[in-house]
Amino acid sequence: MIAGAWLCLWAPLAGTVLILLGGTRMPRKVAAWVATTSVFVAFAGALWSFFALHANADHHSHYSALWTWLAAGKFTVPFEIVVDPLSTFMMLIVSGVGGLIVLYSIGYMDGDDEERRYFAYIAFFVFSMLLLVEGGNMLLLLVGWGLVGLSSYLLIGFWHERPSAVAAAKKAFIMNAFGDATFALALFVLIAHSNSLEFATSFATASHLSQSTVDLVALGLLGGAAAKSAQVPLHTWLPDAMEGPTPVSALIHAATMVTAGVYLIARTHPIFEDAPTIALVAAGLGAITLLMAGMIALVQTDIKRVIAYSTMSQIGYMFMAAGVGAFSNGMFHLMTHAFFKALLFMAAGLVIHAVADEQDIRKLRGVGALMPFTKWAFLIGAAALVGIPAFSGFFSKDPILAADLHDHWYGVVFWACGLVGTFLTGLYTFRLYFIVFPGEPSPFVREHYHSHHGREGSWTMLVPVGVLTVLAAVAGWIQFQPFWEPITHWLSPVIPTEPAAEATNWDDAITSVIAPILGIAGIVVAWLIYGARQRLAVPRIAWLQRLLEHKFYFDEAYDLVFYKPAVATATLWRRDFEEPVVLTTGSDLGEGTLELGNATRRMQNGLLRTYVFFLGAGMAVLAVVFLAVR
Amino acid sequence: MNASDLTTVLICLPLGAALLIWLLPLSRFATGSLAVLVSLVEVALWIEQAVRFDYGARGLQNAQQTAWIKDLHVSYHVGEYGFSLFLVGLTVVAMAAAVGYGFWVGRDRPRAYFGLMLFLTGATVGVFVAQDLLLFYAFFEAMLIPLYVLIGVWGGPGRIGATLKLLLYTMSGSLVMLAAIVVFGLKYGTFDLIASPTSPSRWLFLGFMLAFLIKAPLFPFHGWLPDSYREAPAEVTAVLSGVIAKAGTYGMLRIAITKFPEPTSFYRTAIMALGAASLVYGSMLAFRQPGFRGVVAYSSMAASGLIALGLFSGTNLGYDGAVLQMVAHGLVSAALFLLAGAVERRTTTGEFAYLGGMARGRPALATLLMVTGVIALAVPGSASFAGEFLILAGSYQRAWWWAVIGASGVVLAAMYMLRLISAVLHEARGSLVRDEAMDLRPGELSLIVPLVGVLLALSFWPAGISSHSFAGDNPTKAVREQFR
Amino acid sequence: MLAITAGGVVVWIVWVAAGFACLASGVAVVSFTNPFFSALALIGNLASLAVLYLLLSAEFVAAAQVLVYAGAVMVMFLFVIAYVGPRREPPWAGGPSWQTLGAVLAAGAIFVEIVVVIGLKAGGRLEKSPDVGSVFGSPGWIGRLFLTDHLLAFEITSIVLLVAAVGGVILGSHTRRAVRGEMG
Amino acid sequence: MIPTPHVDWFAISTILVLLGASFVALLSAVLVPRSWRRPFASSVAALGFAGGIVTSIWLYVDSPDGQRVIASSFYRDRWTALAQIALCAVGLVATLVSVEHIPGPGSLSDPARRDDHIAEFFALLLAATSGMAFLVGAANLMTLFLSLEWFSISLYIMCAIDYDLEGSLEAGLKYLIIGSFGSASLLFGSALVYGATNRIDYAGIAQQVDKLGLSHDVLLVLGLAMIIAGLGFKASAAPFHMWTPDVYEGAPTPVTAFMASATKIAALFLAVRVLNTAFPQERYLWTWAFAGIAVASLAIGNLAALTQRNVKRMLAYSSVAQAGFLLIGLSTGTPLGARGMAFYLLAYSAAAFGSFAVLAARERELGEPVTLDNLAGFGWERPFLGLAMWLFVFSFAGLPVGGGFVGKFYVFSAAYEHGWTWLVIVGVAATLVSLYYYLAIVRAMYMRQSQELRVAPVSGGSPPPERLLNAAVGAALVVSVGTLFAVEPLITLARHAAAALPF
Amino acid sequence: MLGPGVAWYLGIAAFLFATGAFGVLIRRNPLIVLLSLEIMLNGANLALIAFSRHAANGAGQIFALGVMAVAAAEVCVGLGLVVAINRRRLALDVDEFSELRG
Repeated sequence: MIAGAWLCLWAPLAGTVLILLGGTRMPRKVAAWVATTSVFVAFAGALWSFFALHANADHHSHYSALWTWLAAGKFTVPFEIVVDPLSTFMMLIVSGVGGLIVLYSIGYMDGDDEERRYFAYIAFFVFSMLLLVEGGNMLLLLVGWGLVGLSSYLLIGFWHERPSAVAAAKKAFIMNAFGDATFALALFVLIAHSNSLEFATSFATASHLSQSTVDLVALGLLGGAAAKSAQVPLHTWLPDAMEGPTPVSALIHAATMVTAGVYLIARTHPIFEDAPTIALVAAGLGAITLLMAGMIALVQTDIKRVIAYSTMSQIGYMFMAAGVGAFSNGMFHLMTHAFFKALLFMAAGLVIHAVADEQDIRKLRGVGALMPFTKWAFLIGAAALVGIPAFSGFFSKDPILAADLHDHWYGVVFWACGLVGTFLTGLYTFRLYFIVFPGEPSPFVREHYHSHHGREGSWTMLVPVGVLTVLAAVAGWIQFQPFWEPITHWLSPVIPTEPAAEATNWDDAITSVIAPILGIAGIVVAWLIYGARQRLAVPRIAWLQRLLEHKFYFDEAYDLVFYKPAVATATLWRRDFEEPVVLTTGSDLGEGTLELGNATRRMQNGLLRTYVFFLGAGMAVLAVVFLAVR
Repeated sequence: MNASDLTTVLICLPLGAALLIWLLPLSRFATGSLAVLVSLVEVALWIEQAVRFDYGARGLQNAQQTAWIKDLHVSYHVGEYGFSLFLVGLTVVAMAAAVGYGFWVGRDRPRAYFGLMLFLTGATVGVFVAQDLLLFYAFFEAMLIPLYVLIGVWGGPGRIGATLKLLLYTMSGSLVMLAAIVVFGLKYGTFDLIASPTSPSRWLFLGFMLAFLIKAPLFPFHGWLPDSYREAPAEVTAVLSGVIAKAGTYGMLRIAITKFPEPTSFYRTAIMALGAASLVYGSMLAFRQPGFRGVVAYSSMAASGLIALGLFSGTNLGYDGAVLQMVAHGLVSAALFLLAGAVERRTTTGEFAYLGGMARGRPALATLLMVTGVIALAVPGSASFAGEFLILAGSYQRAWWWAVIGASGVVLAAMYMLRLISAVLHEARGSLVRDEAMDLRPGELSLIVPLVGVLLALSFWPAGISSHSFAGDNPTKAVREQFR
Repeated sequence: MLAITAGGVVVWIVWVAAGFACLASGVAVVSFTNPFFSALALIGNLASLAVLYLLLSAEFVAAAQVLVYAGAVMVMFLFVIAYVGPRREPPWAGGPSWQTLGAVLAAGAIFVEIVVVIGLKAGGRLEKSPDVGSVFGSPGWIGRLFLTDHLLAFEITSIVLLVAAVGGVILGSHTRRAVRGEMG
Repeated sequence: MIPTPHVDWFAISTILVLLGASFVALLSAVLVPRSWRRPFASSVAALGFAGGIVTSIWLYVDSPDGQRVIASSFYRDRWTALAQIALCAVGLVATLVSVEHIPGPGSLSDPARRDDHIAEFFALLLAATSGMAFLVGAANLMTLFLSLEWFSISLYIMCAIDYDLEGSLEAGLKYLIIGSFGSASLLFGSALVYGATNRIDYAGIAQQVDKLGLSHDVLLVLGLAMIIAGLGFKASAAPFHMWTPDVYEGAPTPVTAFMASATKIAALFLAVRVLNTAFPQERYLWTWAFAGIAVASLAIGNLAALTQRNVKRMLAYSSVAQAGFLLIGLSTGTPLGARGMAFYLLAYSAAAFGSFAVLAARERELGEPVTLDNLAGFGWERPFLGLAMWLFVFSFAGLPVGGGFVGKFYVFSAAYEHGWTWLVIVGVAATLVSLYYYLAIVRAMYMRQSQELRVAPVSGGSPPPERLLNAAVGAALVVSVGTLFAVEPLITLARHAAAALPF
Repeated sequence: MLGPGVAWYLGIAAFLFATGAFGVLIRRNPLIVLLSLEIMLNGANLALIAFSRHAANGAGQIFALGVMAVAAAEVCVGLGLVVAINRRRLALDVDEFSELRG
């Protein structure tokens, strides 16, 4: 199994290197296929290690180190990977969905003159993501963590002539850098106390630490998780990240990277269990995020941004789950979400690709008439997202709410938030659907729509969409609490659900009744407002609208609190300290000395008698002194 | 020839070659290729040494000692420890790249130019292997002589002022050090770094530190830095920030900390504060610099601050991280300045206002600058990340706030480095970026790619340095034993 | 002892006369406006000094003083002054005023110091000098010294004079040369 | 029958050789036809100096334990011999330079008359050197004074040898008058010392002071003060230095080079001997006095040099500053200080001579005084001379390319060993200041393009071939750089030489 | 010895020396400056001879004779210079010689 895992890790990197070395000599198509194959090879490796691990269920985590990556005195960090249910689970999702999306991008990126670079990046991303999930100790986890941030930066800014894209990329990277920093600080604490970053030892140490210390560690980790998963208050980068190519949004900012935060919490759950307060903070953040994102999504007019906000809110659900200790539920939702959110993005991508890269939903009206396949795929994805029974979202979202319900009073609050979120989900998702797909195509669409040889897109694009459609529809049936829970069982050795989060049948039942109803209610409202014949007008609440359009003024706040002051300080230091003080002090001293020199030279006035005078005077003084001190 | 002779050869070969080049009336091409050859031989010799080196053993290796001034117990005493070996490696590699660059660019007055570059190589190697205070000082000063002329003759328009600043600043530090050396040597009856005992004198400690603080440089002793880095020819700046500046931090480790344990602990907080200040201040100013070189210049000041932070944290992690960071940052800034030179040659400017959009159609430049840049901002997984991580982990063990400040430095690094990258490569094409401005030529690639290659290799195996710098990888113990 | 011999009185009178002449002529040399007169005053000065030397029982030196100095050197002086032509120059003129003041101070300081020192000393051993035989200071005695104890000094003196002569020849030798533009 | 003292001819052989050569050269002025005078006289001088070197080396080897000879008025010991070696070497290179550079550029209207006084010049050069060679061995105040005048008078004349140039005349006149004033004070000081102790020989003075308990006796102390003034004048140390820049600037450059190096050697070797031999009881006084004088020289010399444009003058001031460094060694009054100073003198005199020689070359090329402005591009036009100048000034500055580095290190060590850390600090600060103008010279030579020259070289770009001058500069360069490496042997020489002194 | 003690002679010597120095300091005519130097030397000579008398040894007198020779030499060179100056039609005024300064 280890071999499989290593294969899974190295294959994408090999792809990257190959493309880099090939450079411009390598034809674009070849580069594309190299990347795709490499990722599918990774998927094969993932499957291999999955089945191997499945075969011997006796002990569940296998570590394998190749060399000592970093060492200082007693503190050593091997370059090692871990193969256990959790990592294999993630490996499958990452490489599987990743493979599909890379395949999809072959068609999507076709014709872009920097195609090679794109595929190199994306293969590199898959490598980093796999390193993240396979990393056998905290530091390698952090390394993968940072590298996915890097590749996300690279891919967001892929169209580097667009200032907005570059800005978005920088924003994403810097926010994640902040996350990395807090993450690292958490690690420093662990090193200071255990001089090791092995998972086991770290967790063992954490349990012995003082409450405040372990809280600190957990907080650091949470900071990293929140930044990576775009949770409030570190979420503002995600919507902007939509500047990147759509497959990138699908892969990185929907399916895999952004969910890494959930993985991190799950992976380091012993620490969070030792720091219950912080765990609750995580859940709370999730709750706030899912509401906030849902509301903001309501007023977005960019098709991708709507989906991006929905991603935020879905990850909010996962955080809630992880926060209260229902880790496996969180992971399950992570999986289904990966399917249907990727699906949604790629469907949207089909539309965008077909309609001259237009993303404004108000222009895209009635595109469904021209793209039925896309329409249906999107519809199914939307249904799964909203959690219509029998669709995957239904099976994965409701248990999270149920798990909340059985917790203390705040559990009920979370539960309520989750339900409201479901309503919002229905509302914004189908607002999007009703605006874009049904009805007569708008003149803009008619004008700009161009089909790909009479099809809605090249087969490389359609096939992945099809596959994901199927998955989005049926993948949920894998696990149906409380009746059958293979995933929970599979993961339980690594991330056992906390007893507090064990949902009773009653919880499941009531949630499973209420949540779909609310979701459908949302859909209905959406239909009433945005449907073909609009029965309801959009409620006009000016302040609320402004609030939502400004996304609760987070960007403005950051600009005001961090960016502007930083720039101001830097400028101030430069203008008022560096240049006048540091850079000139030396030369000022020099000037002074030179003046002294001139004064000395004036003494040398060329008059012989002056010289003699100095000689005589010197002698006299010397004599006086001698006679005085003799 | 045994490894001990190699140490001397590493010093004398370039000096001799310099003399030869000055004397022989060779053609431009012959001169250049001879210089390149010599610097490559240096690299080869170093590899030979690195292979033979016993990383587990305690004490000095490849040592040689001959009397120089008997009646004051001064001797020509050279030798290597793990960390000095790596710094020597850094020197020869970076110098080779720099010499190659000079050859590629075709500097005028080749004989003088290459002679001085080789002289600089020898002197710098000498600094890292000298085991006698006066010898150390001699090499420490000898580095300045070629630098002065290299910058003053082949530098930019403001070179005169820059060289003057450079010399007067650094000399004011090192002359104080000379006084300290005299006092130290006569007080303890020997100038030998191994034989001499530790000293409790705080004044002497400060005397030494001043020189190193200016050389590194640390805030607020960096007045010379911006001008010199801006005016010097690209490859000289590369060496200056990549290698020469490391002499300062090396001195802190080899002399200040080792020979003055009590003063070190007394002034620890103060100097760590300086380090932190340099880190934050340098990063902030780098963030507002209008040009390529300005950013890298202040960023290397920040790096020096970080290294000082690690060294004076006095922890295993700190020491190892500091050494690793010295090497990594040396290579990074060398590569970055060479790239800056490449950009300047194509656009006649380093000002961001006129740059931009160079990535389009220049894949090699884009890739190399991007890779170096992200390594420079210590993206996790890179060698410089490993160094920073160790340093901050070490300084956390001293007190948590050091680590916090350091971490903030990491974020700032991301800010200014990304600003640089996108200002040069991305967004709309700058007014001075012409279409015919070419991608990196093979000549330049053959210089920069090796540097980046070494960096990537280090990124895959930072332990190669961090765990081989000190005997038994126990820095604190080694320092306590004064590397005996 | 109070017994003052006639010789003592004579010596005293001579000393006072010579000393006064000496001082006066010295001052005169410095303060005459005309170098010619200064030179003459110097001759007087040298003569009076010769007298003092005699009183100090240094006959040979006194003789040499008169011959070498008053004879040779001063003649040379007068020749040059005649050659150059006497130019009048008021002693106190020229130069920054502080300079004159400084001059007075410096010279005064030297003088005072020496006198003070001698005064201090006079309290000690200086006022009583041993008696010396009549041979003391006689030419023969000097010559013997020159050939024994101070042989080397004697030789050097001649070399110094030779060098000076060469110098005089080089500098004074009258060659017609076009005066050329300044340098330096 | 007069019992003449036994004369140890070997002890004064160097002096005699030089004098002999001097006389031959002098005779050649009248016996040898003009066209042959220059080659003849110069080769005589060269031979004389070479002979002097040989004899003085021999003397060094042959007199391990010092004694006084010839009616105990001359020291035959290694201190004398070492100084004589150095002096003769300087004389030799001075000869080489003078062959092509006396008379200086612009001094003569018609080249036909260039050889007028050349023979006399070499005679004087030899005479001056032999006077110095005597001075360093003088054993009593009389021989001291006489030999001092001996070489001073020669120097007065040599300064004024280009008497068609007002500068040269002015230099001669100033040097003569101030010099006479200085030696007059030295003389009066000697008189006072003689009066205090009834003796004029150094050793005797010390004995008397011991015997009669005269330490801190007023006459003695006053005499000492005046003698120190006289010596300080010769070593051109502040505040007795005022003549130095003017005379150095006005004098023909080869003479300047000779004075800058030889006079310092003579004066300082003498000073060390006389102070330690005759006034050991007053050590407290004169150590502090010289410490003060050293500080003054460092301050004034360096500061005044900072803003000079005229390079010759700048180097003159730098020699004042260097005197300050040398006096640090002297002022400690310890063996370490003495040998440190001796070593530093070797390095210094090489660099000083060399730098002035290079200036001579440039002056001739330009036909006008060398300034920082018209030095532009020199380093590239005359690579060898440029490199040499570069190394000389960096050696002055104490950078590790010449013996100046080790010399400074030595005198600082001596100062610290004497317990004067403050003096080390002062020296360090002075070095820093000095750096500014030394760098200015290098900057002018290399970093300014010759297009910036205000005046184009008279000799149309292609400089005259100056093999002898190059040889001299080369020799100076070898010594200047060699002293950085061959410290041990030289210090051993110096130590043995200093062993002759009563410490 | 007859007459006043050595101290009185020394007084005169000191006065001469100081007077000479004073002359050198204030006079501008090189000839008179040279004369003043002569006076200084004579002052020293007187001191030497007085001390020689006091010490009853001849060193002082020999010294004095040497000094006379030296004085003659200096005068010789000095006058040579004066002549040369005069031949250059330059003013016989030491203050005029301030080309070299600064």
